[in-house]
Amino acid sequence: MTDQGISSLYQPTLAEMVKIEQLTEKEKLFTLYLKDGRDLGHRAGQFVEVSVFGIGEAPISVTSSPTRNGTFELCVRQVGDVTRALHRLEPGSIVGIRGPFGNGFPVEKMRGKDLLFAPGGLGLAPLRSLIQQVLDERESFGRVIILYGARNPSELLFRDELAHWEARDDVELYVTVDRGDENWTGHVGVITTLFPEITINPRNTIAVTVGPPVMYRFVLIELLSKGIQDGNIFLSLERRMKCGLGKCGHCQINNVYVCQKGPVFSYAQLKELPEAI
Amino acid sequence: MPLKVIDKKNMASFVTSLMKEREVVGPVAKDGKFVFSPIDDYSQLRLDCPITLLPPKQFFLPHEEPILKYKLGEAVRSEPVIEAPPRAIIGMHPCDINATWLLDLAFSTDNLDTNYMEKRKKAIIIGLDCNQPCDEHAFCKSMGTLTVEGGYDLFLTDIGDAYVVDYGSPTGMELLARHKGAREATGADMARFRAVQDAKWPKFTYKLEMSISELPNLLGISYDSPLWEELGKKCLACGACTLVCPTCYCFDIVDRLALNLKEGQRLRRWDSCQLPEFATVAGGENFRKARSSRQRHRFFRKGKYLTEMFGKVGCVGCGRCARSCLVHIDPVEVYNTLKRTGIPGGWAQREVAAYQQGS
Amino acid sequence: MMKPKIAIFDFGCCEGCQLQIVNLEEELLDLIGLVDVVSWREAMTGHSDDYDIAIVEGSITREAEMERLKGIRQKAKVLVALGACAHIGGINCLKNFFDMDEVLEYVYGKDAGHFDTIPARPLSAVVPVDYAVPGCPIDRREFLEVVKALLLGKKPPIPNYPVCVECRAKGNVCVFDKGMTCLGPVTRAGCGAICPTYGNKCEGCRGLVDDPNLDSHKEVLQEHGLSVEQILHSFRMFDGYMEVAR
Amino acid sequence: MRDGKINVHYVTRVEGHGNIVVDLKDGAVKELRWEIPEAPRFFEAMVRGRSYADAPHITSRICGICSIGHTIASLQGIEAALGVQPSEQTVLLRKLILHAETVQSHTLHVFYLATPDFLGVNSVVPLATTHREDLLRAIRLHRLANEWSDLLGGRTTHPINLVVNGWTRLPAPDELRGLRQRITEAIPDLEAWVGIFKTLEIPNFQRETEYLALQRDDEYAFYNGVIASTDGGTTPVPQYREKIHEFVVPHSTAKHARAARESFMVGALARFNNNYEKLSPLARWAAEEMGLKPICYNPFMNNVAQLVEVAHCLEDSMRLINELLARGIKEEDRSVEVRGGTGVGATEVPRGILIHEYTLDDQGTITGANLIIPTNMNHNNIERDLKALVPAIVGQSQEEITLALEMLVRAYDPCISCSTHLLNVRFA
Ligand SMILES: Cc1cc2nc3c(=O)[nH]c(=O)nc-3n(C[C@H](O)[C@H](O)[C@H](O)COP(=O)(O)OP(=O)(O)OC[C@H]3O[C@@H](n4cnc5c(N)ncnc54)[C@H](O)[C@@H]3O)c2cc1C
Ligand code: SF4
Ligand code: SF4
Ligand code: SF4
Repeated sequence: MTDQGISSLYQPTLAEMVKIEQLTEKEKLFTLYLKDGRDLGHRAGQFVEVSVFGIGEAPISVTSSPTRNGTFELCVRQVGDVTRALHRLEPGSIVGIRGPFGNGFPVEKMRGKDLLFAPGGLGLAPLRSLIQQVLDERESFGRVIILYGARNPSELLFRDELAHWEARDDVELYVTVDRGDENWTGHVGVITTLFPEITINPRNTIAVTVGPPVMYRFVLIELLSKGIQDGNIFLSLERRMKCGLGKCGHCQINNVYVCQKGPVFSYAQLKELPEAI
Repeated sequence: MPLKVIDKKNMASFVTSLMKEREVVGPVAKDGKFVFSPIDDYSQLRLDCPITLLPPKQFFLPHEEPILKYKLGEAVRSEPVIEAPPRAIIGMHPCDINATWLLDLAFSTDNLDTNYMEKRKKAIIIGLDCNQPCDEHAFCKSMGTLTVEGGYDLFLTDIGDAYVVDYGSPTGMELLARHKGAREATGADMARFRAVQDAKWPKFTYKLEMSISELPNLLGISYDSPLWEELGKKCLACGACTLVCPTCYCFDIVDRLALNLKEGQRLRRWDSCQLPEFATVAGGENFRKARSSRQRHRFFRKGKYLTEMFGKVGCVGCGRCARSCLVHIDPVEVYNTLKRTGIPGGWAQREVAAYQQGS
Repeated sequence: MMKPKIAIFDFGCCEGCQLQIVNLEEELLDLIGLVDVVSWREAMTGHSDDYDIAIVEGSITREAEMERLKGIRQKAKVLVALGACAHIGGINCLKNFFDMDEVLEYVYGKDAGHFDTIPARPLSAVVPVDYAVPGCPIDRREFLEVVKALLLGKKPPIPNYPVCVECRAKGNVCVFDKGMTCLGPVTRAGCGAICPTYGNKCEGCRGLVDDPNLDSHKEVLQEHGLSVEQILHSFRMFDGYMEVAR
Repeated sequence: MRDGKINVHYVTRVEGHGNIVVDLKDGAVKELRWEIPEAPRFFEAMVRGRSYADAPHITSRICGICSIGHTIASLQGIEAALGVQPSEQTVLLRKLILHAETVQSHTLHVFYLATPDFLGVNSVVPLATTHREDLLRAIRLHRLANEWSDLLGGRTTHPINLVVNGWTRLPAPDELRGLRQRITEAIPDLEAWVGIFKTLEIPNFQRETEYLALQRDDEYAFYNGVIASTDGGTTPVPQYREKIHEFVVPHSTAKHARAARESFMVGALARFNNNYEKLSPLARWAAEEMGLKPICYNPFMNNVAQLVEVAHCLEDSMRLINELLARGIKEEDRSVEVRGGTGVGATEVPRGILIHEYTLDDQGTITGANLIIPTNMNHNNIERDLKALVPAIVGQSQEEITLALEMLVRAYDPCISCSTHLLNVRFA
């Protein structure tokens, strides 16, 4: 609120870092809570605008499940000003949070269906919120297949959780790396090389893939060739974003503001948006 | 309430009385051209101005404005900044009034942007009709923006030695009622008013070779037109077209710390989809790297996207972009070229033709 | 926060950019509270070789200067080029279009033998440069923003769009409309389009943007009456070290 | 210290690089050199082939401190070559911005670079704690001068809008009125510093020499005039070669000069000695307060003369502004008819007479240039002053001697960057 009592959409809520965990060389996992005592109240696949005051704001997906309240988690790769500044913070630091923004994954549509998740690299961060929710409400979904690809073993995120999923017999987890190292005994190859290993029922499967733009082109081909319908394939898109409110124009793809109508889109929608991928 | 009239000799007192209660902004001369600027004396006001270099959007969406201030340290504090002084903007032409209307929609639909809306709410808009085209670049008549249906508080028409004044809001009505210099229009005034209006319309020409309702579809089928490549070759990516555009409102947000590194501001400032890094994300991926794709985006926004979002045309035909483009990219020419080189009749008729051929 | 140690050096130049730092007045005092200036010949006596950030003004115009610059580079963690001379070679490169011996003789006559000179070049032609504060002279505000960014671990906010952006946003009358020609459409912004704002053309002192549309700009210049020769001369004023001026 | 070498490698707190080399033997000076190793930049050679219109903007880059002076001398030289008479308004405004530079440069030098010597510290920074109020007054004056040139020329250094035969942007009357107001408010700051200088101990060292400065009948000459000498006689600017002779010395990339005697001095003290009568009342008051009287042969008093000139410039600027406002500011035609020819311009910049000479061909392309920079004219005098000073202080410690020599050099306020852009003797 300003002195005149006018509220502003650009005013962040303060949040405190309670835990910071180094996941890989470039990624850290931050656990936060809102200082005003509210729950973030997000849906899986939504994002927040995180402020490091004095440096700037960046859109970051909430990586924790909506089903787990109190705190929330952000997994951040250090690439530029804001993300580097986040990496310099210590527990107890204060940041600003606006949001949650965006549509999130269509969880209701997924209930009762087999799910095929194909995250690449940092794409696991947004998908993890959905995977956690699905596992927390395991009984209302069919098969859960996860195909996860990273560039090399040291870039694999959430290793403990991967091990946990691996151990569950109601999750089919396949992990691959583009290039292995001396200790790596698992699958080697880009993520698309995992697809021949699985068979699915295309009529009853919803697929979600999140990763860098180059990956989408190839993963889509695999998903389509498995017979999954355009409307049942979902992607989460990254764009430059400043406001998160559908105003600043940066995230626009053709006539769609990603922060409003996205970041999650079905492939059927994207076919109408030639600028998308 | 019948139309009122303010004689030109009474305009000074009208404007001066407005200046007592609020900042008054209007066209003033600059280097042989005109700009909207706050005035401190009626004599600076140039209501005879054909068109200003920049549109009046800067008074609602300033080139750079603080939106947040904060203090760092033990107890981080931040609070929004909204600067909205009471203002009157006088001398806005129909194109700019229509454009402002579109901006109002953009900043109030879905998420209400109080930084814009507060400034807008505290502004009185006094429009002024164009009795002839400002210059050869104007194509407002084609865009349907030579007339206004609303979006103003008062609207003036120059009938020689007086202005006929229409009101478009209770604020305007009240303002008019308060001003002693405003008198009832006489029969003679009304006759002149009608004569001015009758004479005006033919002085403007239709420049688009299509109706504007056709524009979104024309663009829809022109996504892959070779024209975009041509524009990309010429375009300097200097952003002039979007900066001077009354309906462009994209912005950037940056933080600026004071030199003590303890307190700072978050600012928003104009940005432009024509600049190379507008759509660049971390990792270096640029979703609109080619100048051609940026030019296309601009014309799609003006001619299609904004219309689809807000139901109002995104280009008001003021011609500012064409006037300021050093390589002569002109929307009239762009749309007409698409029309001429595209499939005759546009999308719908192509469908019909295809159907008739039985394919 | 540890105060970073800053050293300021100069090579062949007019020292106008250092002067802009002095011209920060009160803000210079604030700045000195945030950093530790350990060497600055123009403003203080005393010198130390222990510094984190070297701010270097001027272009390299003599053999011996290359070694001196390499020494600075070795000691500094961050090297900032200050001003057009250091950043792009600047005005000094005008002499590169003459024969060096001839230039020496023209200026020193029969005594030319006492002196040496090589074609002028920016720092980056000799050592890696981390950041540049462009301009002839630099803009004081921008200099402060760059220093703040370095203190905060941010990328210094030097724009990568042309001067026209700032010029149009200011509501200036374009100097092309006044019968002049301008390098604004291809020159890096950040100066606030100060030259057109003061009624003159942009002379390109801040160097080119990353991806200038030079072909199209040249057509514009020609359309406004410049010959190919005159176009070259326009770019040589400050951008003489670059491809575009040759 | 009666034997040994002193080698000041880079005198600090001056503009540009200069070294002092002294070799003492039995208390006598065996060798003394004032060396200029600064990289030469060859402006005279560089302007050849460029359009006449480019000269002011190129030569402005000779020196960051007196860029306005270079611009003006260059404009005068070009205008003389083209046979153009700039309007009265143009000249009044040029005089006004030249005053801004004089105040800018003198305050910078007196307050930031020289005062630390008199107060026994190594830079202006410690004064922020010990003499905060005085320093803030100094900063206010310096900032006024900067904002004054910002207002008129677009920025403090390398002015933008001064062009041949006019200005590309004129100040608005309101801006001029605001400036006048600020100048009025600055006078107490100047008076306070006159009070401070009154109490400082300025070394008493005298060496008789010749002083050259521009002179006019109607005002204390800055913008233009004839070359006057304290030894008597005047020389019209175009005949400057008859008065000023330059020569190369091996230890310096800057040239040396002499006139009638073996060396001469230009700058604030030279102007003061030649033109005392024309100073404004405030300036005369300041001179009297600080005990400066013509003809003064003590080079250390150059700092005091600079402060006197600051007073003059402030007061004279109010006169200029009043005149400009009374005439009204008008847009004027700047067009010129291009023709070939040679022209000389001379103006008083903070450090003395600055001369720009150009030859143009019929298309207005520069074919030759000759620039004579005031610090060059002083180098010879500096070296001779140093030689004269050493025997008087030879009984002191090496540090004390070094400091005294450095202070002497700094008193001249040498602008070494400027002076390494030499003339060509063989004028094309
Ligand atoms: C919906 C959404 C969700 C996201 N979720 C996550 C997430 O969960 N985790 C995560 O780590 N990231 C996520 N991102 C990406 C994240 O927002 C960016 O990495 C972040 O904004 C970078 O900000 P920064 O200030 O650190 O980098 P910046 O300093 O803005 O830039 C970083 C790098 O990007 C490039 N770059 C940026 N701006 C420019 C420019 N103007 N010109 C050229 N290059 C430029 C440069 O290479 C630069 O080094 C998400 C993005 C979106 C849109
Ligand atoms: S860039 Fe210009 S102002 Fe800076 S030092 Fe070089 S010549 Fe002087
Ligand atoms: S004056 Fe120069 S910088 Fe300004 S808009 Fe015109 S071309 Fe661009
Ligand atoms: S407008 Fe051009 S020449 Fe002037 S300061 Fe800016 S970049 Fe330099």
